[in-house]
Amino acid sequence: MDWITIISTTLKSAVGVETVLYGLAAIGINIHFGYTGLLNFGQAAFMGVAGYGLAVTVAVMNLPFWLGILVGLGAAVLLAVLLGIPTLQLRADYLAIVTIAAAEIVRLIFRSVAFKDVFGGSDGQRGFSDGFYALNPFPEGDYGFNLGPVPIFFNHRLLWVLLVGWLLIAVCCGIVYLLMKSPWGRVLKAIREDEDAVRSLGKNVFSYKMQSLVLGGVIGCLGGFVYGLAFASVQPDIFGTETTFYCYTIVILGGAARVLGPVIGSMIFWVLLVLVYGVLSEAVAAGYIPFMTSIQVGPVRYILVGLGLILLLVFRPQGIFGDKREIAIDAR
Amino acid sequence: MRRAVIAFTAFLGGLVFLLAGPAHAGPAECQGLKGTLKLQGQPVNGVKIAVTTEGGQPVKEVATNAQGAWDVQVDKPGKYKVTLDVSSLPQNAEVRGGTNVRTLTVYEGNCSAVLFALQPKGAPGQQQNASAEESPFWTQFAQLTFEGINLGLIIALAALGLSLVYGTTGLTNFAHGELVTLGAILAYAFNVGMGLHLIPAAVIAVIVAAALGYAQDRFFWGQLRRRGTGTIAMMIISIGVALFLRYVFLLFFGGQNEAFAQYTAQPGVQIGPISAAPKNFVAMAVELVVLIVVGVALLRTRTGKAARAVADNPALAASSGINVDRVIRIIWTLGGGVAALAGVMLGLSQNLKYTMGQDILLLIFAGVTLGGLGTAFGALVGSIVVGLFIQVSTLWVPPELKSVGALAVLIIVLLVRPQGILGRRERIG
Amino acid sequence: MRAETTTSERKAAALAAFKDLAHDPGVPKPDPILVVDDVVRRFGGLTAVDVKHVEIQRGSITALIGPNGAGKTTFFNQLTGFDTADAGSWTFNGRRMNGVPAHKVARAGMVRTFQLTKALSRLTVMENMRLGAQQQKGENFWRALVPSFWRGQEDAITERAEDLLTRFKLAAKRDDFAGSLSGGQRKLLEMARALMVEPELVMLDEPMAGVNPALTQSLLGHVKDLREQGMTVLFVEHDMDMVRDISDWVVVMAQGSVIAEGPPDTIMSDERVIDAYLGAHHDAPLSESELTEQLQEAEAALEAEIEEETQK
Amino acid sequence: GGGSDTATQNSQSAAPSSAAPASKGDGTLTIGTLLPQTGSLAFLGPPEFAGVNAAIKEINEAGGVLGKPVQKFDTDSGDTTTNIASQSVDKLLSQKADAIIGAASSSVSESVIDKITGAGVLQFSPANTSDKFTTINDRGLYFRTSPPDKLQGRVLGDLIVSEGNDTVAIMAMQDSYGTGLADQITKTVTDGGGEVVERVDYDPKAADFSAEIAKIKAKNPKAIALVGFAETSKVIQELVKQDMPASKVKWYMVDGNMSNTNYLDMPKGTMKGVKGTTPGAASPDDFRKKLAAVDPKLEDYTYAPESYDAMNLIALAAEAAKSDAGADIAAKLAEVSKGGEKCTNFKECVDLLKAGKDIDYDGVSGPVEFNDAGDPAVATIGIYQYGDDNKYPTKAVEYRTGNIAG
Amino acid sequence: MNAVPEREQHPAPETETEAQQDEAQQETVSKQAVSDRGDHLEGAREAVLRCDELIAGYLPGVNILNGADLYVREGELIGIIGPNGAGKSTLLKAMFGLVTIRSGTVTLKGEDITNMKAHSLVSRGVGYVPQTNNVFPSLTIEENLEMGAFQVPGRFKERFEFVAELFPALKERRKQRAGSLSGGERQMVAMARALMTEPSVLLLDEPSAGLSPKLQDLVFIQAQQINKAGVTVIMVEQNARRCLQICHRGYVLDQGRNAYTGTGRQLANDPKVIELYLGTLAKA
Ligand SMILES: Nc1ncnc2c1ncn2[C@@H]1O[C@H](COP(=O)(O)OP(=O)(O)OP(=O)(O)O)[C@@H](O)[C@H]1O
Ligand SMILES: Nc1ncnc2c1ncn2[C@@H]1O[C@H](COP(=O)(O)OP(=O)(O)OP(=O)(O)O)[C@@H](O)[C@H]1O
Ligand SMILES: [Mg+2]
Ligand SMILES: [Mg+2]
Repeated sequence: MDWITIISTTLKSAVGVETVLYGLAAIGINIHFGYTGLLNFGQAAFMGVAGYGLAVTVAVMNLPFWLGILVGLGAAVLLAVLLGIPTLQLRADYLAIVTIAAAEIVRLIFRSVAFKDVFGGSDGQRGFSDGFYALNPFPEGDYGFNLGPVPIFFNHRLLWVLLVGWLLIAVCCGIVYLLMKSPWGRVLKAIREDEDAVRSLGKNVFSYKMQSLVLGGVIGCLGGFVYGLAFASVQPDIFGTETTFYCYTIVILGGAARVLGPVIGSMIFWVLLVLVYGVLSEAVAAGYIPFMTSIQVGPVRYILVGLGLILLLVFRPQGIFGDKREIAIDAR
Repeated sequence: MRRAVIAFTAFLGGLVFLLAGPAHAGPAECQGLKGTLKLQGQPVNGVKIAVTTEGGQPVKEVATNAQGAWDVQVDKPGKYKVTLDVSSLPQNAEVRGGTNVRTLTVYEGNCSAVLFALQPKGAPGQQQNASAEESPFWTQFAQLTFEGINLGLIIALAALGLSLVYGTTGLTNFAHGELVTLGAILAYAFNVGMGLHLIPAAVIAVIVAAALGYAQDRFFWGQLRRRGTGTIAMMIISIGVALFLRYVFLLFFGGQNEAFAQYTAQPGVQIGPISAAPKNFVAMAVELVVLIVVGVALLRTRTGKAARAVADNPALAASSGINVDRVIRIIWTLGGGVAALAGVMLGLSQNLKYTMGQDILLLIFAGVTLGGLGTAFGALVGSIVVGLFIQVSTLWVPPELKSVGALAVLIIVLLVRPQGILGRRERIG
Repeated sequence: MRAETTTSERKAAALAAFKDLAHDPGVPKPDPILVVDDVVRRFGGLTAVDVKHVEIQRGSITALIGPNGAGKTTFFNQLTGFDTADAGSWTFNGRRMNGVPAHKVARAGMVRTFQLTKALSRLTVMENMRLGAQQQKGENFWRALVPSFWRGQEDAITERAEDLLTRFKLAAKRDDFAGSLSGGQRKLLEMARALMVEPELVMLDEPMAGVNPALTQSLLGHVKDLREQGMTVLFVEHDMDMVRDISDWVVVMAQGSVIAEGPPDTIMSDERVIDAYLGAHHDAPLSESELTEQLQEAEAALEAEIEEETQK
Repeated sequence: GGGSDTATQNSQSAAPSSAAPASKGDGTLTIGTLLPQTGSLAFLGPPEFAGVNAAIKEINEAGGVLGKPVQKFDTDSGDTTTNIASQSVDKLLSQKADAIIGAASSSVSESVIDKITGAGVLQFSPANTSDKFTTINDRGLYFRTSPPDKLQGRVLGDLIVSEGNDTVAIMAMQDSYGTGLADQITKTVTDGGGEVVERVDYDPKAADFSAEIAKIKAKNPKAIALVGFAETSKVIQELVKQDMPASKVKWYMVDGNMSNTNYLDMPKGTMKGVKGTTPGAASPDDFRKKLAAVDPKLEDYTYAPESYDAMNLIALAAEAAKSDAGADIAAKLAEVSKGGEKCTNFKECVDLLKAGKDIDYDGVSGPVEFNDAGDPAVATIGIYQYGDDNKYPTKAVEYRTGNIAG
Repeated sequence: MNAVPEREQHPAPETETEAQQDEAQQETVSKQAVSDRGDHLEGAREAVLRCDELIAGYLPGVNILNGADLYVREGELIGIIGPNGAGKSTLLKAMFGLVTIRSGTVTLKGEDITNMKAHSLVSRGVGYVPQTNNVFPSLTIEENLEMGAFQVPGRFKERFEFVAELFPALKERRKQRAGSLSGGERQMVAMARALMTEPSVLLLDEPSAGLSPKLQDLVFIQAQQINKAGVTVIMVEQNARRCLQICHRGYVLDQGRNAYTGTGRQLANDPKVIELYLGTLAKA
């Protein structure tokens, strides 16, 4: 078995692009769900409108890269407002389904043949990331180091994406940290517990929910940018409900309403996915698991990841950073 | 009589080719344009056809032979114009659609077919003809309404199981779609794998799935409840379970579509404006009966009421002498069985695939929510609304976006009635 | 319109204001803070609230009593914007308040508590309290990002909260989650939190139900202090001892409408009120002699029983 | 067999490298596969893997490439709903893959093409159909043996017209494969004098297709072109249900849904007379036997020929370049695919190469001649017809060869 | 939560000033705990239901009950009073199997029922009215009561007539969903629900809270009458005076342990109990 490859890919995935982009989306969800109690199941749509906002502006309309970023951000804010105005009065579980529905609508429109000229149909758009890579300060080449025998190298493009991505994560975590220990964050948490009580204390619940939705949406949309830029393309299906589910999983894994929860959750999630796959496929290739073929590795990986998720949450229902006491309250 | 024989021979042409050796099956030696003229199935002889280049330079002029066929070979690939000489048509014939000119491309080493559809003179032109043949709006509407109810009932059945479990335990079970798939795959295993007829296979599948539902709660969810695992953690665990089950299915069932051994591609019958397969009616009847029986049972029977009591307040239910675990287990058993039945019905009406449950999960959730969370009849009403809107909305939106219609309706209804159609608002203070 | 008066004068002032009033439902008050007209709320066929006219005197403690299901809570819900009335209008400080959303009502200075408590479970008791404070600089998104903007205010709020918590015997629970409080403690928190708002009119929905009597007594002192600070208190309560002790005026509701108004003593001897609400037998608190009598009776009975049993 | 040989080879290989995969060769041709083991295209995985494996088996039996057996690492491409393809590519790159075969989905290929070609590795897709790849910046490292949809669409459209269908409906799966084919069919039919009275693009994941079929039925067409994958069996059920069986309305199918297994459950005669097109000149039968040798459970053969050809072409190009480096292979791919002595399998071709001859590999999926963009330029399309047993025979009714571009 | 006091004999302070109150309370508690233990063992011998040295809590590591003792003899009416957060409700829940007991035992008619599930206690004749969340909000009043009679469905009609007589308001509204009821109406439903089963031991957690004075009296009279009819009643009350008036014996609970025990009258007249727990308001 090629342990070096396994370890190297696993370590790289811990800081890789997927970790970054799911981490960002999960930070957004953490604000929505973890702190405010908004069951927003449409996070993928925020990522989507951002990615497509950028892509369409640059690739279809041939406008500059920075304008694309602004359009993407604007689209995320607009989506939050459009989604929020009618839905924020709904009870949590109803909100969940409405946001899922809205996100699916957004995805289906991106994907549809009718709008193929704009959004590119099921293949999406590409060719909008040059502006970003033009800013890359790293000359072409591979960067990294050897951890003992394990090589950990990224090429200049990836390194640039990762640098920006992790900076974004750091900034977002900093913002979340500052906000959540402020009175503003306190109002959010109170809304999570009981809106009516908060209303009776003179806080404009709707406005706070909206602020939360916009903030989380904008942070989520950064994930959409990272996706688009790292893969130099956007595709509709990545912005489906599956992505949102995974983000929730990540939030809960790390511990809801914890600043670093989503980041650690994302790392765990991707490490789990990559490690399990690496070990399995190598073991099968080496003939250690004679009853399995290499095609079966794919499904078995998910079976094991599913099991891993179950076990993690069975034995640590509050997530990695979560507070057991919080879980004990009102465990219904 | 002779013509019939010729037609028959032509019809069997394919078979001839099949029997012929590879020599016949080689690439056709042809580069040009060709076509066959027929009027009401009979070849038309002696019609003049002129081929020119795109620019108008004449290439060749031919007439159709006894079989109605003509062909023009050209030297260079490229665009050519084909004109049918209307005056050479038989008295009683005309070209459908009116235009007698076709412009098309000839590709290197290939012949392109040219079609001039003929029709008896005096018959309406093709354009009008087509719209005359088109079924009226209401026929389509009726068909789609029927399909909507058909789909809605399947969703409702699946939604019922979800709603029951959600109602009693507060678990948002993202693995419910997989329970639906499980039912279908179990039935498939008994049906195709073991050779039972579908009906007993389905019955056994539902029973086995119900037993598995019981076991799930007994050995898994129930244990988690006992440990005091919160509903949110359970929800994420259910995502894990969904992944687990889905890929177990992929491993053992494979990624392809399958169908049951019986009732596949059952020919439809026409009833008024609706065409439907007999199996649809049986399935709908079964679904409706199950839904109503379960719904009424929840409202009327002691266990049903106990289930609602447990949903409201498990601790108080226990204090009233209700064995909460038992009630939940009954609900899981029922939910598992009903979900499996939904899977069988879905497999019967469509096909089986390892993602079949996952693919309708969103619709299930939409149905449950639209009707009002946790109410049995709400799930029924909500699902049918969802089913109807999916189908009927295609009258106006492209079918690829048909879910958009349903989801948009969901959003709109919830805006007007935030508690769902049959849900009740909660009292404040 | 709030005149600056010295501490002891407040109660006297309130009593003086009520002195010459007629004891009719809907009687006009000299200086009403809240005026309600024709508020109606129906649930299906049930008319839960149908109040013709009521005024609440500024700077007084007014009790709202009435049998269960009389519509008191529903009435509160209408006034504070938590439910929409089918008809009617009301003014607070002369400002029309129909259709004003709940949070604006609270900001206007009219704060209510909930009968079925709404503790913010996964916030600590202290955070619950802090949340009550108004006009917090740190509740603005941008300022929240810079702690130095709101630190000072936060400290002041915390201090005030500590004070209240000590009074409400919750100081020891300061850093516990509110969700872990006992039923009575939640009531206390609910009330303390409402006081953090520093409202002009505080509306308490059965604040003392489930609170230990000894503590109730000390809290009543606090409520009286509130009046002395110029706050108006409107409260619903079924504990007649409390009503008698602190209220300056009592409004009685039954079946949705106000059926009587008056000072506590008068009201409690009102035939209709006794009938509908207080009960014929156990109207007033048992006098000392009655109490001993009853106790002796009970004891005798018990002893007899026990004897019987031991003999068996 | 060769299979187990490769396995043992694999375990010894993949020496740790101190840097990111170099684009220089190391003497061993290392192939990575990035094909769907999971996700919405999971059903395409088995035939594609089988195609590659069958080719590798033959190559190694014929002595390998550059004197060494070909090494192979399999990875999962998933689908676009999850992001695992990029992780898989990372793994392959760190295992020093010289060429990566995949992905099946155009969208997935698009998301990793930068990563693969940026590392100097050859990307070779057996199934991508999106026309974006023709113009994409691939550093000359992207190739495909994908089914030549333009030609296929033309042939099918022509077939439909030549059978006298003047009103045609198209039921196309909504992705680049389906819409691309549908566009081509529409164009050919319209040019040829027919009319496309209804075109429905459907979401393959839709819960059911009754509304789509109802829409088509409303237009009462003479022929229906079904463009899609395995979900076509659902569509057919719906067609039969809504009273448009093959005996009443002519159905035409494409390579994505021409299957000899999917429709067997249906009543006899359901598919009778249905015609469809599939690329490839050779009779699929012999090839299927080859596949059965590597995967006896294989039921579906979609894209197996393309995968097989992809593998053979890479191996031949490596031989021709005398190097296993991605860029070197890429430089020779067009050369071995056209212009020279024709040969149809690795052994034959490699012998010619060793004899110093220029070769023209003609594959199972067609003659495969690459143009400058790395797309195949010529193809052969076979037209098949279903019989009473819901199967189509191994011999085509007709074959058409042509330039894909026109 | 204060630290668990040592189980040592402390000299009781002779005089107390207001400022010393808290401290004094602490000391009295410890003292009482020890002296009570003997009484408890003495009295508990023929008890229907008894708890011995119960330790229980919700969160890991935090005990709410710190060795509470309680016994009730056949046909007795017991009152439990104490400050908010003393653990009264927790004690009832622990007896009834709704809170996990960490150590100590609960015995019902000689049978060890420690940590037994609530529903099996119901079938053993124990009834319980919780303090909060005491109705099924989405069920109608009638269905709520039906749930009360879950184990004896046959007798529903008869029992329903009985409780409807007690609380006529309920009969009128039998089809109304409990979730829309007022606080007091809910309390009635809760009480009525517990009366549906005719339990032999009835645990009431603040049954009078939120009720109008008239109905409060009714509740106390009813509790007394039920008790006279042979039902053993344990009642937690904040309306402490009324409670002590009708109960045979009373317990004062503080910080999860018995602070005082005695007959209702003894407690009601004990100056310390008055000062610390009863207040003087009602006496005036
Ligand atoms: N949402 C509702 N739907 C139907 N009836 C309701 C609703 N809310 C309140 N009611 C009814 O209106 C009446 C008044 O209720 P309200 O809660 O105002 O009473 P209350 O005076 O506060 O009583 P209590 O002293 O018991 O708290 C009650 O009979 C109640 O059942
Ligand atoms: N669910 C819970 N989780 C954690 N702690 C709890 C919980 N319920 C109660 N507590 C704690 O246990 C202690 C005792 O609570 P309990 O409800 O038994 O008090 P009580 O004596 O009934 O008070 P009250 O008279 O206010 O109802 C309190 O300090 C409370 O904080
Ligand atoms: Mg009330
Ligand atoms: Mg209590």
